[in-house]
Amino acid sequence: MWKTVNTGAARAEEALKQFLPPCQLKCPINEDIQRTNVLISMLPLDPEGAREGICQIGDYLHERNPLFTVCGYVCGLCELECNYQAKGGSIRRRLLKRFISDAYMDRIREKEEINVEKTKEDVAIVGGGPAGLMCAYDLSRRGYRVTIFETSDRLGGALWLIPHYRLPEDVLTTAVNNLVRICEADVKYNARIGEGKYSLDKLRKDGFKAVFIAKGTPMPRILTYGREKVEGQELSGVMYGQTFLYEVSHGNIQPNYFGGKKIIVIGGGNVAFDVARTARRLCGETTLVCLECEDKCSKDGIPADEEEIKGAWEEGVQIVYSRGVRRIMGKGGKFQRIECPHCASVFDETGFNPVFDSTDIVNIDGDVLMITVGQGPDRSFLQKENLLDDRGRLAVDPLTLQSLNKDWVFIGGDVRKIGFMVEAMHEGLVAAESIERHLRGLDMRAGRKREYEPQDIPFRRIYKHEPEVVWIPPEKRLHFQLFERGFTLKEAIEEAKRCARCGPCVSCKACLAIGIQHSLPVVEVNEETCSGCGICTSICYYGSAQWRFKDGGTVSTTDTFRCKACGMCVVACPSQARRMIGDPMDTRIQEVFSTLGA
Amino acid sequence: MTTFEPKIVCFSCNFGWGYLTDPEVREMQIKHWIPVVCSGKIDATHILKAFRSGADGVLILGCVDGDCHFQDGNYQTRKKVQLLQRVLPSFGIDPRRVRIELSLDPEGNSIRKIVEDMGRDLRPMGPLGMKEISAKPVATR
Amino acid sequence: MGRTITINPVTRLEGHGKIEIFLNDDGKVKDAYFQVAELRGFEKFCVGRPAEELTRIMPNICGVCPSAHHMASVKALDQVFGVEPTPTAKLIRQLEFNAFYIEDHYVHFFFLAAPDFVVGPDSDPAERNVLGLIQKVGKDVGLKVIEVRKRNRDIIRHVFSKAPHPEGGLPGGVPRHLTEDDRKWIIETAEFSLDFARFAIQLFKDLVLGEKANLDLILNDAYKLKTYYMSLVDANNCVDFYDGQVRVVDPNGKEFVRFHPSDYVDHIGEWVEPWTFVRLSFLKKIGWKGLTEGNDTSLYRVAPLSRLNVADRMKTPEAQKEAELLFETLGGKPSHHTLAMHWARLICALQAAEHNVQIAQDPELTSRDIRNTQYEITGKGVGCVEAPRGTLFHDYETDERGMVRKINLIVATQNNAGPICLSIKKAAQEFVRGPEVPEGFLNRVEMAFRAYDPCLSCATHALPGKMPLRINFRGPDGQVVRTVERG
Amino acid sequence: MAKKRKIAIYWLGSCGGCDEAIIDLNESLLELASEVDIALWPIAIDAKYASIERLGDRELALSIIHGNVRNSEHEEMAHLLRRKSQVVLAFGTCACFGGTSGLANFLKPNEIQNWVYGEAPTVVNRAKTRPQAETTVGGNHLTLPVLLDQVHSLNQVIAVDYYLPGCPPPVDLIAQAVHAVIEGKLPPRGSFLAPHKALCDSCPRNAAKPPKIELTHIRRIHEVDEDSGTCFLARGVICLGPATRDGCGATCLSINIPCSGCFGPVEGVDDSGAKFLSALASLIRAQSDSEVSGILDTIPDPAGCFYRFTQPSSILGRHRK
Repeated sequence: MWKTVNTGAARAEEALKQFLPPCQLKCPINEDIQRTNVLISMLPLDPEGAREGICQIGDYLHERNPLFTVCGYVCGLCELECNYQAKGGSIRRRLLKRFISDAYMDRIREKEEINVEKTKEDVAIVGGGPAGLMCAYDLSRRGYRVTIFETSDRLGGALWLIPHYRLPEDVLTTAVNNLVRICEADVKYNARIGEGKYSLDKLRKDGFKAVFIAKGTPMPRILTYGREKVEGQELSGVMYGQTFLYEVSHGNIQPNYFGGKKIIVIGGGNVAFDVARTARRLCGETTLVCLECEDKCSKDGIPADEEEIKGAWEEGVQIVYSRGVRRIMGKGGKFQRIECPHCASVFDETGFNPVFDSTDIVNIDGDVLMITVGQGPDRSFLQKENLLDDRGRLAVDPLTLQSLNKDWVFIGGDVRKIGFMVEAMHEGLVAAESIERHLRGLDMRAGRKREYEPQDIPFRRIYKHEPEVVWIPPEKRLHFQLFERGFTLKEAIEEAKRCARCGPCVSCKACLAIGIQHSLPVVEVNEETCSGCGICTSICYYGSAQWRFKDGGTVSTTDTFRCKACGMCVVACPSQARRMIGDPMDTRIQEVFSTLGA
Repeated sequence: MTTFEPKIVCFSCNFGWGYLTDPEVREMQIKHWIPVVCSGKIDATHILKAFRSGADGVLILGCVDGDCHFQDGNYQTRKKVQLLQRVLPSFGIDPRRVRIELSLDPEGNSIRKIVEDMGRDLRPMGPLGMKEISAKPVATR
Repeated sequence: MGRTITINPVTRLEGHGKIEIFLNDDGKVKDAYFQVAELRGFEKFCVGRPAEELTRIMPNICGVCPSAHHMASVKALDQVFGVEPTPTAKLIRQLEFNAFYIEDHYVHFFFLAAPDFVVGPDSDPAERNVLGLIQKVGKDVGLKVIEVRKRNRDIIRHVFSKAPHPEGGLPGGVPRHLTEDDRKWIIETAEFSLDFARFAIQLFKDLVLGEKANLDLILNDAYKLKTYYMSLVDANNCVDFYDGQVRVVDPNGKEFVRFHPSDYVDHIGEWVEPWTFVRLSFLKKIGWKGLTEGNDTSLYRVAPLSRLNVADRMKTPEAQKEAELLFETLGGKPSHHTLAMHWARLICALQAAEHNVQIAQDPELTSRDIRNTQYEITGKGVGCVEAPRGTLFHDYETDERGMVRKINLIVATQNNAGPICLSIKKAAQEFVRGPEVPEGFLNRVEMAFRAYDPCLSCATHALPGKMPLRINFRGPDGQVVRTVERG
Repeated sequence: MAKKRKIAIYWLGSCGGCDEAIIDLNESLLELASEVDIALWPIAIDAKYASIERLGDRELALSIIHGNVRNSEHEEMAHLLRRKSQVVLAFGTCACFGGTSGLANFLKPNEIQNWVYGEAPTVVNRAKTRPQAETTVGGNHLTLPVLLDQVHSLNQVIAVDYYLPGCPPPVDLIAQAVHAVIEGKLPPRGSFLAPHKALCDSCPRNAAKPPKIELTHIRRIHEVDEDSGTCFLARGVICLGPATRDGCGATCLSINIPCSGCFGPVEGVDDSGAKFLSALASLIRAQSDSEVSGILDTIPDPAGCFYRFTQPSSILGRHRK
């Protein structure tokens, strides 16, 4: 029977010089990637027997990341740093997580509320996106009474802009709704903080001792040419991508809505591609126009992910590179065409500063124009609440997220710095920690910066190639169902086995969780007998066995932070100068041999 | 008359064999069973001492090649065994008395059978008969 | 009803040996046996090993003359691997081999033989040893012996790593080249050794030949044995230690046969007796005639005197002069006087010393061209050298990878095993007269085999460790009736 | 003046090289002779009973015993000396581990005699005669010692107090050991009177080692050229240095010959052959099983190489017939 003990041991002790696997370092919330990979690799081979194990793994993930089911669909940040990348392709961690989350959905629904006495202060959280939710979750666990003020009628914030063909609606809703259920946070919907009665000071008066503002970036950026706003953005048929995606995800737009229509999408980012691909799925004949060039490697390369571009292209989105928009023209107040000069360069030393060639211009006709060139925060609100400095920038301490103007206000998430979902979640956790310190009168900064070093990939004989990710063929793909196939149990186990387990044992301890070992042995070198012959350094996969000069000669040492106590060096040492402390094997061998009767 | 039953010491890698079953249960099923965290931890000395202690055979169960939790421990041991098998005949020991198998069995139900199979192969060879060979040092006073 | 005298130990070649002397009822010597009491079986347990290792294993046959086995072995390997050593390699090998000859022969003479003559065969055993010798001739002589031994063993160490058990043999050459700095001290050692060699000869003339009693002892029929003689000689029939052809002369000094070492099987046979572990060598062409002497024996002898008897002349001038003097003094060539082996031994050491002075000056000695490595495994090789104690054969057969298939060894003392029995018997018959045994007679019997220097570790007599000896007089029931003991 | 202490030096199954090594003490040997009374060196197999049995038990301050135990005489003698000595020093590799002639343990019984007295090309022995423990020729009764069924290291026959390995032991260690005994400045019983570490510790070539040794093929000594600098193992030549006790002075390496292990296991290791096997195997770098065995094929005679000097004291012991 697959059973593990939650030793809660995965977190690396503070005391250590922190080696971590690079994936775990890259993950803003330091998910226990290696540990859970190992556990997945040891699941039973039959789905029935595996279910319980999968749920236990899910519990480990959920404990640290209540939104991991969503991450499993949309976040592959860790894969960017995976040591395996150069050795045959990153471990498909996102798909592994998605594999867990698929089986975990029911479990989330049944999951018990965290029964923590809410004895601490009231805290208000403005914005129900990833940042706000994580903050709420963490504070609740710490015993605070949390109220989330959400502008719209549902939680999730920017996650709702992700089309359902990438993130199924029920995955999102299940995750966010159960999050607040489990942590027993109070949610106020359609609560537009900053408008009318809902000012921050009002919240203060209502007894909220601290506020976390994570309102995100609701404001689409308007299209500009040179320094000037491009005329015609008010024409009918012209809309902003974010608004469009929002409406689609809320089901306000009928299928086939764009049937027989020409759709033009402006922008080269992932969101622009979401817009384009969504428009295709609504049967629009779609063209995407972007300033950047096709070559991702050049300084002016298109920012969207390779996979997005590939997907869009497969689905028949026409992509026009290196073109800006000088004019939006219409007839009778209705959008007709755009005028697109060639864009010679996008960035220079000063940053974003496109240079156009007005001698090379094409016109593109269309029925609908969707502008997706970015979004920004609700500055007027920040202005009104006096959260900006005299130069109009957000006045906030980047380490603590504490407002420099109001010490009881904390600001994080996209509103502060636009980024990935997990980055926002991370800020939610940072804010929670800060709020606790603020309300408990503790030092706001002490011990919050920690030095980590990424662990190199171990030396090994065989590196396996990454598995193919299977997409539904384009012609069958133009709907809002998932187009990417997830792992089967077998595939998941195989892929998890591929993980090289770069990280040190102290940051993993999966073997303890599953009861293969009961403590982590330590390798000790006896310098009385070590001759420094270097055989251990030759065999060590982790660069842990090293040479050291000692009074004239050399002796070997063990870097305990790198050492996995695999025992190869102990076996290889011809002088028996290495031994493992806390290893039950030898005792066991003694016992067994004594029963052989010779 | 009684038939000779070879004593087989079985080392098995925890990451590949029987980690889904309680050790206590295994222990009852398999005589002379030594679970190890990695087959790579098995030293030639361990194998020889098993023989010296009265084993008629030594069986090593490692995980599938390329799947070692510690990178290449199973492969390390296989090299060791291969080399040892070239040494044993000089001592008059049939190299088949050491066997290594790299495979995967989370439940570990097959272990018992593998041990029995090896026992069947060893039976014709008869006991190793270490007893009559004196190699023990006389203790220093 | 017979009685037995046991002299034990007398010698070690592959370990221990003993002498049994059987008396008639009237106390006359009936029979004498030289028994080798050990067998180690290098010939067998080296099978299956890589041939190139044999030069490192074979020296372990004997810690007294390891260099001889080492050299025979490496020469066999040259043939097995089908490669000729470079001229420089050959020089270095000979340098080492001569150095070995020098230290070996002198230790034997001064530590074992000389006390009998200089201190006197009948003197108190407690003084009949190197210390007694030193008292008689002065401490500096003793120190000189130690010095010459040390210096020559340093050459062995420098070239082949260890004096007992050299390790350096490689087919086609030597493992290490010599520098001009090395040459400096090697020349010094060679010249020092030559001076000492001259001094030793002089000492022998003064102290041994000078005493009439000693000369009589040497010429005494008890120590005379008529056999064939075998030795290695070069193309000009000169004594050669390192290389050449095997020559055998009959008891009258006429050439009986001259053959290439690789044909040794056609000429040498070995007889097995139930009372000794050693095989008794004889001349195959004649056939086993038992332990007999005279013109129709099939026994032959090796070692220093044999070399002189077999060769037409010595390789070096001074040695040749001395050899002529020897035969002159002992009444012609060949000489059958066993005790003259000591004299012959000093002459051979002289040749070795002279030769090393030549080698030390040879410009080729320090060339870097020390190995030929164009191997072409032939799978067969017979390495033959003239070891200090006589002709030594190492016969190897390997497979195409150079792994050993068969080994046959004929060790110097093996050749002499039969004759030693006879020498002892004759000496015993001369000196044992009834159960009442005068002190010192045992030593005279001992002298008979000591002359052969049957690879008896010099250690035996190096220090005031007496040569313990016991005679058991056994009654018909085999019970000991009386014991005479020395030591 | 105080009575000089008696010591004995005796050989069992030995080549005499150990005696030579003691003589190599040269001048200091003469000093030693004046400090102690060398009661026996060597003694007679028969005479021993008289001259040693006459001694009281433990009357010998020290017995230096070299050579292994392979026949009945050695065995008896070892026991007698043990009885008469306060301290027994196993001197040299044969006494400590069995030594070179211990390779005979890899053979089946009679293999040696069948060759030496039968199959060998020079032997003429139609009668198939074999040496006998007891024979009578012409009414003369002759005896020979009985060969044991295996070669033993000394400590397999009697209790040994101290060990001094080496083939032969180097002069400096001999001098140290003897004086330690004379001055009674001895380490705990059972100790080796030699360094604890492996040869690599003092090997001048160790510095030249690459960070990772990876062997893709094994080369034999005669296949490599003269090179006084680099580590043999790194060049793929089997060198037992890493598994062999230091103390010999790396003399073989000084003449470009790798270590063959005469000093035996390092402190705390009981079977250096097995340990070296594990070490060597782990250095072999290959992708597939067949590649591995291809490389292993290039190791000539692994057993003989790993147990060149230590067969009798190996975990497995002699050949199993």
